[in-house]
Amino acid sequence: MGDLPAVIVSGIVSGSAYALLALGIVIIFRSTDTVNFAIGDIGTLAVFMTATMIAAGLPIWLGLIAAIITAGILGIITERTLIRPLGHSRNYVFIALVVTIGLGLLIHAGIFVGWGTRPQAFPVLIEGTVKLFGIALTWNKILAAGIAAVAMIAIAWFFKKTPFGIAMRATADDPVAARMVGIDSGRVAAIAWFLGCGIAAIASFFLAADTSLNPNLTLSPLFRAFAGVFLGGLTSMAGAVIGGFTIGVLDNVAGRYISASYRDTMVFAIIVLVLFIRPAGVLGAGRKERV
Amino acid sequence: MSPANMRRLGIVIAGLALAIVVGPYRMVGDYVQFIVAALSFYFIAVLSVNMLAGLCGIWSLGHTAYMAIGAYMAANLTKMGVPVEVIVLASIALSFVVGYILGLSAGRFSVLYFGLLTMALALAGTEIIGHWTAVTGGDDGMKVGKAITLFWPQPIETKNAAMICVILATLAYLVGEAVSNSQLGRRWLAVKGQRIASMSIGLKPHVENATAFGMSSAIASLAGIGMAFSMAYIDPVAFSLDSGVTLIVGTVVGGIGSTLGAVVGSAFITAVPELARDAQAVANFVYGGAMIAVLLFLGEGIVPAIRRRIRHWKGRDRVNTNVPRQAVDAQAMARLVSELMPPARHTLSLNAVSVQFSGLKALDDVTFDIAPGTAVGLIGPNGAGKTSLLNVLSGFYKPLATTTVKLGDADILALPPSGRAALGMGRTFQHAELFPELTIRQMLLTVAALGRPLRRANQIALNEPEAVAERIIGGLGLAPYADYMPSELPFGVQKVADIGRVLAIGASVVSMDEPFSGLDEHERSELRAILRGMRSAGVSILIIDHAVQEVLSLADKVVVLDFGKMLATGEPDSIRRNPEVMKAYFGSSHHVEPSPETSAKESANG
Amino acid sequence: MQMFAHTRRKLIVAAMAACGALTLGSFPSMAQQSPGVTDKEIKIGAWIPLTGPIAVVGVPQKAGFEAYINMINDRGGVNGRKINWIVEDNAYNPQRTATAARKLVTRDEVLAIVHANGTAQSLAAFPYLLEESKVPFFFAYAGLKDWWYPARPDLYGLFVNLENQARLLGRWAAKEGAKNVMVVHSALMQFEVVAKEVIPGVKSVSQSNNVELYAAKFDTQDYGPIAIDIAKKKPDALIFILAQPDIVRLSKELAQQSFKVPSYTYAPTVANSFIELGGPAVQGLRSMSLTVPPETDNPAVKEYKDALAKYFPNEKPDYISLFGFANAKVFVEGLRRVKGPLTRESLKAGIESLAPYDSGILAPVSFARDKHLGMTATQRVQISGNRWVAVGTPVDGDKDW
Amino acid sequence: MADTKTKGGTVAVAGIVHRYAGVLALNGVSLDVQPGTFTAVLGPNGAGKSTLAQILCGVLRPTQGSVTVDGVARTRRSRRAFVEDGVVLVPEGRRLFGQLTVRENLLLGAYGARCGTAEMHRRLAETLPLMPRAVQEGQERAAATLSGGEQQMLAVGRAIMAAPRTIVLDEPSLGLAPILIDKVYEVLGQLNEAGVTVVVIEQIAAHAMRYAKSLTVLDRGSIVYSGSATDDAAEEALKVGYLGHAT
Repeated sequence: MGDLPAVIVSGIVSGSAYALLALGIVIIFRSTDTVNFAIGDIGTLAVFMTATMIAAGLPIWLGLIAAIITAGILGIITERTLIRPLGHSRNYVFIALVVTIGLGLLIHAGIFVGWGTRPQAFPVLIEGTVKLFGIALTWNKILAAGIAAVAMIAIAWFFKKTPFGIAMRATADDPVAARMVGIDSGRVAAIAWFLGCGIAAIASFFLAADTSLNPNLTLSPLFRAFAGVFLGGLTSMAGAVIGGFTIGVLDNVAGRYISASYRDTMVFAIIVLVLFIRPAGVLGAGRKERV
Repeated sequence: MSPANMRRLGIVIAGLALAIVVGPYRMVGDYVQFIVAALSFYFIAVLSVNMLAGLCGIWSLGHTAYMAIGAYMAANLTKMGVPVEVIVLASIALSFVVGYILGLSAGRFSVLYFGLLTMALALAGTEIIGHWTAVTGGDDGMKVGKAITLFWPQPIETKNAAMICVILATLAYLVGEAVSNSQLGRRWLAVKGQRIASMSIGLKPHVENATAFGMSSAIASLAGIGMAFSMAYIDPVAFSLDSGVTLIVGTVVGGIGSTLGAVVGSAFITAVPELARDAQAVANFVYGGAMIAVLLFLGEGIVPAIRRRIRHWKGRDRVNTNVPRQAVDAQAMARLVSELMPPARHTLSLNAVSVQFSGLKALDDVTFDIAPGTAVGLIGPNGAGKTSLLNVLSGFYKPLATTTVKLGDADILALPPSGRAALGMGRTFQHAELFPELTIRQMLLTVAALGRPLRRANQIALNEPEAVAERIIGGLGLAPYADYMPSELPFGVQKVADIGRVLAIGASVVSMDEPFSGLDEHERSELRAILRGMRSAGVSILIIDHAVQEVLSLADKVVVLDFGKMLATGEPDSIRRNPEVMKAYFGSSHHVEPSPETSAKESANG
Repeated sequence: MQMFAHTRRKLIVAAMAACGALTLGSFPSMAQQSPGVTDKEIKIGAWIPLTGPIAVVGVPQKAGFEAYINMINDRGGVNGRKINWIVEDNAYNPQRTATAARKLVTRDEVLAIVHANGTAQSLAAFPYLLEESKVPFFFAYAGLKDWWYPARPDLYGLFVNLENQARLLGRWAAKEGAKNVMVVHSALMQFEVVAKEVIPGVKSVSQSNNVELYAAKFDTQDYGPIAIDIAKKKPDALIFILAQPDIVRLSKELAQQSFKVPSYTYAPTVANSFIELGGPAVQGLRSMSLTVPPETDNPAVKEYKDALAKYFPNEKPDYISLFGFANAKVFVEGLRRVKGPLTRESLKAGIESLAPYDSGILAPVSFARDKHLGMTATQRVQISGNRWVAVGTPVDGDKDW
Repeated sequence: MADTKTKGGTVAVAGIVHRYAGVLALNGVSLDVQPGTFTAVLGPNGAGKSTLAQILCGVLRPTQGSVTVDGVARTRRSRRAFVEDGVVLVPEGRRLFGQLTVRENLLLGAYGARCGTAEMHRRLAETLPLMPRAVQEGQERAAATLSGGEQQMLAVGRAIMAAPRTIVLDEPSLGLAPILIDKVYEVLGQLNEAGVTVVVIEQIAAHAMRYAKSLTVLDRGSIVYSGSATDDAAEEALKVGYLGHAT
């Protein structure tokens, strides 16, 4: 067990992708009651688009910013054209979920047509590795974790300190009251989708640099992100982030000490247990789900 | 033969004919056999998801797990020489039990959470399949032997397994039709539409959900059996989340709550990949696109949308306003009630009713009786605790331990909400809360069937659900509206139908939550007649209403609540003159320091 | 309700009518010598993963085979018949493969299945294909030992079976001095069966050598903890029985941990695109090639490059498409040698008459009545710079070299 | 933005008919609130009071009829436009953002009225002194942890942050002890004296009647009395509205 610190560090680093996706899921759910299953695909599509720009000569770090903005705009378009027209019928929450599943299928098909299914090599922002607790971590992963941390702090600041961020939290708390106070719900929804999908693009970007750019980039990270979301509770942003990192660590610890072929089993078992025993999430206290 | 039976016979004949066509006489090519087989087992699977979503409002993303139960049972039991018929029974039994247990918890969660939970279970299930190599062949899958049947000397060739699929699909179709047109399906729709109102007629929502989930799971396992025999090879991918999503696509596209919708949906999910074989991305484009388009533009799916259009086009969704509702007078009402229920025999006594929410007493020591056959009015300003009291009576709030509520000798508080109907307790709702997916007639039929034991125990002659429903429809003048959905009816009619529901369950002690709210003058006068009729037939009534004047004119006794305490109780006239009551409603300037304006007013009055 | 009952009956009638129409459509429309054969056309089929994690292999595999077929068709086909190779995407899924087999055999009525992909996948199709329908299956891009020993009536292969490759890898590692060999394999049966064959290979050099099998979930995304684990265990050599993308991910994680020992893997990995994706992390990786390198200067490879450039300009010349091209070439050669009317039986005889046949790309192939695996030799190769370079001479998987 | 301290706004509705899913909630209601007045709208539950409050403030759009703010037609405008016109609602049940802090709740009132950060903090400094101690001292507490009376005051404070010219309160006394109700009305009185038009919608007449100068009684969707709050006719109208005609 001597390498436990190393395994934990490595888990935290891989967990940053799950935490980012989880945060995106929660931001979107809180503001528009939509569990967005297409969030990873939107991020991946944006990275595919920017990969084309990078190949054409765009600097890589600008590529990251372009990916965030592209994904954010895709998010806004999705909310406007697919989610808002659903209105708020009785089964809205579930129908919106099914719509995003449909969107995921569409994006997949689109990437297939546009870029094929063969993985493409994707450049990293910084080459090289660094030693920590006796294990090596690539700068790419460290940077990913660092940018994830910065993004999360920025988002926390945005929601805590800016009037618009407070207005978004207010909308999540009580959308009707928010409207009564004069908060523009359409703008809140748009910004939430922009932020949610934008941070998903950060996750996709670094996942691609880590291995390769392919349409299934976020498939298994997304399930881990959902595990994190369930751990933290669907409505808690801090919970989602902590949940995402926790899953990253658990997954690594399980992979290292239990079995490399039972890792998914472990993750799904955690989801089922949490959903059954504590539907509000282990960390999610307070408000129940809005339905 | 009734039209329903004709239809069933038609389905059986069509199913058998199709089974023969795709059977061993080589009447069609292998490919057609296979498409028919795929269509059949997808139909079964979509039907199972569709039924659950349509009748219970429970969405399962994980029904593939039950398909897996059927499929792996087929693969393993066939190896041991077990005939198909036994496999079918065994997997129905196993899936029902597993589904029932999971279904029990459905009520604990919202639709969304339960959907996600079933998804997580399916993912975990795929993992179990992947690792339980001895039984499932692991991630690589396993070969399925040829089906052995009791009715055929040789094992059935893989390609002829289409026959098995068609027969299973026919069975599933019959079960699906039967459930949605029977008491069972109507009960599920009642629970789905109005959970609280369904408990007031004696239904236990968690049991209904569990039964539905169990049945749906059992049906899904049939799809797995069909799939196993016609594929001859099964592996976990067939039961992955992707497949679960495909079933949801089929359900959404075809339209929920419709057997025919399941046919359309399964045809869609079978045909798209077959037609799109040469263009790999097309299937996903069509799936995703169709799913979104249907949800955005049709909402309820193809078949229900078409039905609604037809109904609208034929004008069946609009009540003919030229036929005025025939008014109900008190005598006729009293006759109706006395035919349906015995007079109340026991006093409902509420003793020291106290309810506390996070330290605040919403009700404090409220004590009064409702003598058999009397009407008691409960009034008080907003926030006085009237709703809390009703919730204690209905079983949704747990009062403090000192509280007792008894009907005769029976301890009401010991019973769950659904147990109170059996004692003859009923309630009506402020917003009628009719079951949105049942017509008035269907609702009354359902409730009348649930009220059977109570009427039998009281030796009421009129007890056939159909007869009871007809009598109520006639007695309450609901005939022109009986075949409409609640949303298509004027609110006044809905409220009368809500009273019909209480009559159908056979309640003789009835709590009424704001019966007068939302009614116009004409409707109010009719409601007065109905209430007078009920009372003169011996029904005990608790009227909780803000329409103080109505309560005062109807009730034998009035209880006034204010800030959770009993402010006054007595006959209407004494209440009308009671200064405490005046103060509660209009305030009194005697105890608080008057503002300048009010002082001026007082001096002007003085 | 009455009305809907009526509608429903109508629908059922319509559905039955549609089935009837399909039935008629599925009867042969004109006289034929054999399924899939007309005067103008020969229909053959395959399933290949064109989507999913193995599409990396499937896409070039299809391109190579199809390039040769297109070239032949443009030259007028074989005996005046054009070849129509119908490829179904099976997404590396056994069940979809079973469906694809049915569709190819019954709707398309192919003469044979040629150059389909996947071991477990093809196994899923065997009951229907070989047992019930007796459709010959040539040159799967896969295969286990028991497919060939003894020979099965309708099954022919060019792919050096994976167990033999594994055994060769074990021997190779041990001969290069490894005492403790670790085999990292996907936790799927088809990988596990192969991985186990490394053991006799390693032991054939010295009984005292150790072999450890290490299972990881197929298509694992995060190999971080696994790499840490392996680095702690410090084996002398690593043998990867994994799919291409998994090897790339694991190698990157191992390189990150600065863990570098001789590493070996089997033929499906050998592709230039693999070097591109793997980058520095896969330098020095040893493997075995079923073909000559695509850089070889000989007429056969030149023909391949021309055809690929013409029909699949986006595909860069690479091992996998070259192997596909060679398979098509061997198959067409067998087809040419058919005597008399073209039937499934005469086609098998044509293939069996190739003894030996030199394609200029593969080691010489030879079939016989009781020898249905046409090739057993492989060329050892190693990544050096941006290409695979040959190591030593071809070795035969059936023998210890 | 108009100077709120000197000029009260007016809001008027005419011929309002409103239906919820076919149920008539308001039937031909017309009401003209004069600038700077203190108006009470009273009536039993189900009379349509809340519906009227929401229509006055643009939260609901009436099925029929017109709404004017300061004499300008506003019937089809969004809720936001009403807030910008200075028409602010304190909704029934307060509807605070319970998970947000007291301070954030207050700030949101100003945010909804589109004001800049500096102005927001200036208003905060002005509004806080009107608030009870728990609100002043517990600015970082979650609003949900306040007591009922403090919450109601906070809801009023949130409305004041929007610099209202007309403030509409829907049952501000609901669930409060009489002493706390007085506190709320005291602040409303101060606001009114500062020129803000106040409309209180109440079921319990007691407190409203002490402050209101004009009174409207609503029963079953129609206005049964409209005029001075201090007439005998007003008292009679109230009794009839609540208890029915004395027999």
